[in-house]
Amino acid sequence: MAEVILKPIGNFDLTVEAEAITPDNFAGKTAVEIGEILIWQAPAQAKLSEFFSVEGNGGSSAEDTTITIDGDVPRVKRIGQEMTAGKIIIKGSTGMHVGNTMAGGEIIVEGNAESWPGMEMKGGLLHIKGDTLDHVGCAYRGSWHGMTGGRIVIDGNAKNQVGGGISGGEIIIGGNVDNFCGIRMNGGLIVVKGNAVRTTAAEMTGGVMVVGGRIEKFSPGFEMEAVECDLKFDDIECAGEFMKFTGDYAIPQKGKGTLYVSYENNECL
Amino acid sequence: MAGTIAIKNGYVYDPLNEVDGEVMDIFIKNGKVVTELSAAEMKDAKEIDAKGKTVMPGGVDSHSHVAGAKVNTGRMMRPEDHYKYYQKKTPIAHSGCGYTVPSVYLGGYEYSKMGYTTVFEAAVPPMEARHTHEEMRSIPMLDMAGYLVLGNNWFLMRYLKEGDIDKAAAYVSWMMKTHKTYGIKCVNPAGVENWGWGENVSALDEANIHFEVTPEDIIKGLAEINEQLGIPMPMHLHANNLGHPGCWEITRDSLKIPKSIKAKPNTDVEWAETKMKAQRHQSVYLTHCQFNAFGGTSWRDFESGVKGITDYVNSNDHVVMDSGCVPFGDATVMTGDGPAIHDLYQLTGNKWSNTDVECECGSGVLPFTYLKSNPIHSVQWAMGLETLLYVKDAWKSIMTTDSPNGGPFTKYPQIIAWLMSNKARQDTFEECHKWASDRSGLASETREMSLSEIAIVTRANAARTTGLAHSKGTLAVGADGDVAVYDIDAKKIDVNDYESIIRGFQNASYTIKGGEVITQDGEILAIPEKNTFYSDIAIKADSEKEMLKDVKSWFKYYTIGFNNYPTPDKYLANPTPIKVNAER
Amino acid sequence: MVYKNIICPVCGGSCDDVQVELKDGTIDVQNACKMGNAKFQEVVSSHRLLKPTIRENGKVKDVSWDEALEMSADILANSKRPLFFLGSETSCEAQEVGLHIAEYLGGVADSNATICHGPTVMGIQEAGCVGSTAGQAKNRADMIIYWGVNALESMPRHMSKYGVFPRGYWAKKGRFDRTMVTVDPRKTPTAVASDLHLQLKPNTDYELLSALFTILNGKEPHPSVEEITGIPIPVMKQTIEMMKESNYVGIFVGLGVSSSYGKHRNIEIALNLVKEMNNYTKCNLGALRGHCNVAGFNQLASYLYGYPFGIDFGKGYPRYNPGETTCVDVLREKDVDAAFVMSADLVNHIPADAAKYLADIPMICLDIAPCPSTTASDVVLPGVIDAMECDGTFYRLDNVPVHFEPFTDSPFPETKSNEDTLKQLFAKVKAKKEA
Amino acid sequence: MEALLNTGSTIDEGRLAKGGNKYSEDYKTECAVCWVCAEDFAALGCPEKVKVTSRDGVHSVAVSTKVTESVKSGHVFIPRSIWANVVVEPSTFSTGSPLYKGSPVSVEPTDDVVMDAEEIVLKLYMGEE
Repeated sequence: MAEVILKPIGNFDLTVEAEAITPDNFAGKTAVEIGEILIWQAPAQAKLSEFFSVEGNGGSSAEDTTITIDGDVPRVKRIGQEMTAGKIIIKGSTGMHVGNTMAGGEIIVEGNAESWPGMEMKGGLLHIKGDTLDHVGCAYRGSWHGMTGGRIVIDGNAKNQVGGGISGGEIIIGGNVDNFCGIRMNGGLIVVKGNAVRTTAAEMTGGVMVVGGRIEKFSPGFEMEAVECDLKFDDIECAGEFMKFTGDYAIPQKGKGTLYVSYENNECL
Repeated sequence: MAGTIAIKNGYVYDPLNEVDGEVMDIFIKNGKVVTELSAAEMKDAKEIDAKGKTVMPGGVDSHSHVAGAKVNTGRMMRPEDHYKYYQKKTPIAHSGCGYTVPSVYLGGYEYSKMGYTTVFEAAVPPMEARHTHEEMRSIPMLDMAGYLVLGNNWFLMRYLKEGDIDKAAAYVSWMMKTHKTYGIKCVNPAGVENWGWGENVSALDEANIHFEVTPEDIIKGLAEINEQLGIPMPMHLHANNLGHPGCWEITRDSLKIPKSIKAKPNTDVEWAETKMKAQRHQSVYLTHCQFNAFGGTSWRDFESGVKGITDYVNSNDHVVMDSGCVPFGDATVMTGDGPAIHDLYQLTGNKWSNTDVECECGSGVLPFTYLKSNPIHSVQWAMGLETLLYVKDAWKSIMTTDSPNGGPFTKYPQIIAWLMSNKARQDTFEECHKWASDRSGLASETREMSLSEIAIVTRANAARTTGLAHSKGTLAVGADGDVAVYDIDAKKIDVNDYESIIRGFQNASYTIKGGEVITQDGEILAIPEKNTFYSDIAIKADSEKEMLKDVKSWFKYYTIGFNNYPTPDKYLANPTPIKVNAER
Repeated sequence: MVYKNIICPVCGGSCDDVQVELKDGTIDVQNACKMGNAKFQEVVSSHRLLKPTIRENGKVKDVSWDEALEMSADILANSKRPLFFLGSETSCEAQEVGLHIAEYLGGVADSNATICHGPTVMGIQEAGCVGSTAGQAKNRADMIIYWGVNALESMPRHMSKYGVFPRGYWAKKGRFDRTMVTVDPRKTPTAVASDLHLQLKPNTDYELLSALFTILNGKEPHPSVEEITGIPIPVMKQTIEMMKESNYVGIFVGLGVSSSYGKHRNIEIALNLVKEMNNYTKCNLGALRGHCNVAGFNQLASYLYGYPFGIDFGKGYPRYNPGETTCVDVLREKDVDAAFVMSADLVNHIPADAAKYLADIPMICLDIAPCPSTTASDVVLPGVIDAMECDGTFYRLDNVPVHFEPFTDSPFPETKSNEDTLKQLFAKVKAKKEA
Repeated sequence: MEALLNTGSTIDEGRLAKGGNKYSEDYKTECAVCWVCAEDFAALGCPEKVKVTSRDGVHSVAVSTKVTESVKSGHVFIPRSIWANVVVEPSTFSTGSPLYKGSPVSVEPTDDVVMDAEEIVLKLYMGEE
């Protein structure tokens, strides 16, 4: 597999939009050709080589191409947007929209990622080892259709609107979430291993959500059905006792979603 | 010389002038069609070689939702409609976005690229007329006008209840001037006022709450007023019960109401030298027939009811209608018929916006996607085409999608292909739900429209119906120099290769406005001046004075003052009054 | 000279019945509220900004209009990514030119909506909005709910002109024909004037609305909602019953809903509840818009470019993503390098981190009176007062546009209006860019 | 004391702001004020002035106190103004709109001077001393 190493060298005083950084785009190109690819900073387009040193050629296809970003790029947005195959490793933190609408392949972010990772993702794996902010795997503004496939794994915490409108695929959050995790969820799976602040699974109409920690303020439109033990969703296991709720009943469509909440951490419910 | 051009050797389709595909040259001088250009003029003129191409008058859309409060509600509430569909700015053109509800600049450009040069905004709520005009002013490339929504107006309902048709007419003439609008739009008469209480009406003889007038009273009253005043176009009717299974019957019965009213357009304009009579003779213009032609009694036995309406249209001459075709895909449903959109909300649970306008009317907006896999939608697709193919005389019909209700106007080329090619229709039957063939008659309809008929339903008849054929929808001498040149070889056309029809109509080789090339092969070359038409109706000063006394005394129910109610000229791009002589 | 039917350029109420009498150096105002009257006094006030100024080496000095416009154009033309904050206290006509400049330069354009009812508009984008023009409630409503809004102090004439007191066609007895409910964590004057005050805990609007919706759907809300919101479930049930039994329910929302924790989702569920309530009775929702033309920017930006605020023209076409393309965020993230602020005291209204960065970068401010934003600016262009000194368009709270006419002229020979000023600025920017 | 800060209009805040009097003493008197309930006021030791600090501890502002029945314990109110906005949470949760309602802050008694609006701009935002 061919590896292209990008090292940030440019001036990132204004954020940069680098949706061109994908294995699909790099495949079949030499290091020099990759350096010629245009990316955006504000209304100006500039060569990738003005922002990154480029080492190594792209592979013969996207599958054969790995891109390593060797450093922190918190002000670079849209890395891996629409990628279909291959691999991107970011050895630091990255900006908004990483893996936006990705359809295949793999992105690993070793640091943190800003908001909108994996927006409307269709397939592949997006793994963020640190924390992220809002709208993980979420639908764009006004749309009720978020992530449809693939998997997003966040080892740290996420903030608001995780998995908004998700209808397929899985989101696994190792840490905590804030507001509206699983808002308008209609399919797929969200597992939060840590705590949630409030409005968990609000407006849910389908799919399954699991909260392993404590929910500070419970969503009012859910009804308890049963208690279940040791949940298993293919390769994802959630050990312990869970209260099974259905809802959300505070939505015109009437909820047919399932919300599992750790019994141990939420006895007051 | 500005606005001077020669379009040579094209196959010309100018139905109002009885030109049917003959190879001709079209000359335009100072923006108007002329018989010829002198040698000296030719030297300065731009010359276009249209050999092997189809030449038509600029397209005229007589019913489209492109400007105003509810269209903008659609834009505002649908970022998901815009983010993937956009256009970048160029040195002369603005940027824009939006697929079913494009922003104003983009909308103008897209119409122009298809060879359209005149568009009517289908619904202007009086109190929101300033807004509608503000948007129309910003829409580039197109001459425009708007229809004033009057079918549930308190003042009118009160006059009609009292039987005072003269005052009602005076009110309409004042309102047209006050809000610089062009024709009368009647939406779900009597029903929208009931929607102010969350109700509707469902029969022509059902009086509404409080005002106690029936749909029949309003349709009859407005049609009479329309002809008493001599408004350029017939009353524009969106019939009751729209979108309900079985509504075709009330639609047909509504069309019967103005049968005895004689069309009397009475405008003071110079007429282009067309061979055909370019004045309308109908007293009612039914809009988006498809949505008003539902058969069956429920969604289970839903079927096309189009034939019931087209049979009536075929045997009567006082009706003209547009189709409201459904080309499948994304749409945004928007109408002045608030309760109809509430019904759609109940069916779909989608996002839904509604704006009731005090003392006047209302509106609703809802995103909608027509799917080939959906049985109802598939029948609606077939019905839209039936409304055009079943009407024997193309001069009784106009092609629309009720944009963006059935789908965006950018789908017109696709609809033209279905009208011209039975193969295109049969191929679509293969892809869509079988209800399309089981519940409509379209599958066995073999008619294929000619280019001349397409020219009638996409420009000539839209212009004639709206009373604008003195200058639009024809290339007769004296007409406006608005021309579309399509890369379609009329003599070699193979309708089975319908993709080439779609391509041909999608991006006109040239769109010419006032004798100036404004788009070429989909690229914007110039932003022309544009006109906004409205009916300037002269009535007796005394009648107006009497009427205004009432209006002022009832104005306390508004939240805007009488003095701040009108739409000033500044909101119009080149305000162009069409003089109407009601007094004569 | 007495002028009637003047439109007030203060809040979104756009009262159009103001009467002014201009005498020598004084102005007498009838029908306006306290805020309106104060603004009309600006025409003759002593603190009015009358000369353009620039800041040079920390010192502020008067300059000619031409110099000020030149320097403004320099700042904008040399900026890689300028922010245009096209404030709501001016006309759509001026805002339109501002949008055109932003598009031309590939900048970011935003307005007060973003820090006001932006989340309301975002809620509409998720749910749609079932509403009406203001007169519907006036003529029909027998139940009025003020949710998260202190109408008496933020839009002082709302209750008397539109909401509660006016005698309507059916609501003939005004206040006596209506039940008034206020939902607010504070016991505001509006709450005090109501028949029922639901004093919920801050940041629990979503939970309360969600519980009301659950009740409307015939289900029992989870009991924890009482502790979360501080409102007993029986009171929630009573509220839903009151709504269902009314003939017409008018709900007015304020920043308490859209600016508390939950933001646009609070509005979304309120709108969802309203939509569903229409299966039982007539129910409409509207926002009380604070600034005179804040609704106008939403309308204008939507029709010109497809999005209601927070538009990024960086890639040559409009893009919109609140949190990324909105004023507070691009300032907090230091993602713009110059700013043009028109008819809005932005420095006053944004959190410290954003205000500090705004004060750091080159900034042009167009305004009528000294304020934190003019203090922090590098160039100050004096503003013309809309609806008093020039004509133009505002959209009032219910998105109905009003055309206003002036009763006096611009005090500046150099400009007729803010629209005029911006057109002059645009010409200079173009000349510099295309040189 | 930890509290949730509500900001919003008051009629006189509106009158003074719309009248272009943001640099007046009246404006400071109206707006540089933290409203607290009697219970919290007592718990704070009945201070004339309090220092309100943002959640992240980075920004703080001194304002006068006012005892009111309109807010409940644990909640404070400052009229919409530059004083309030110094301590309002700047995160917008990806909405563009800061937390003007229900922002977490801490409130403690102080002897710091209450700055006027211009001083805040010059000292806190423009870094002049």
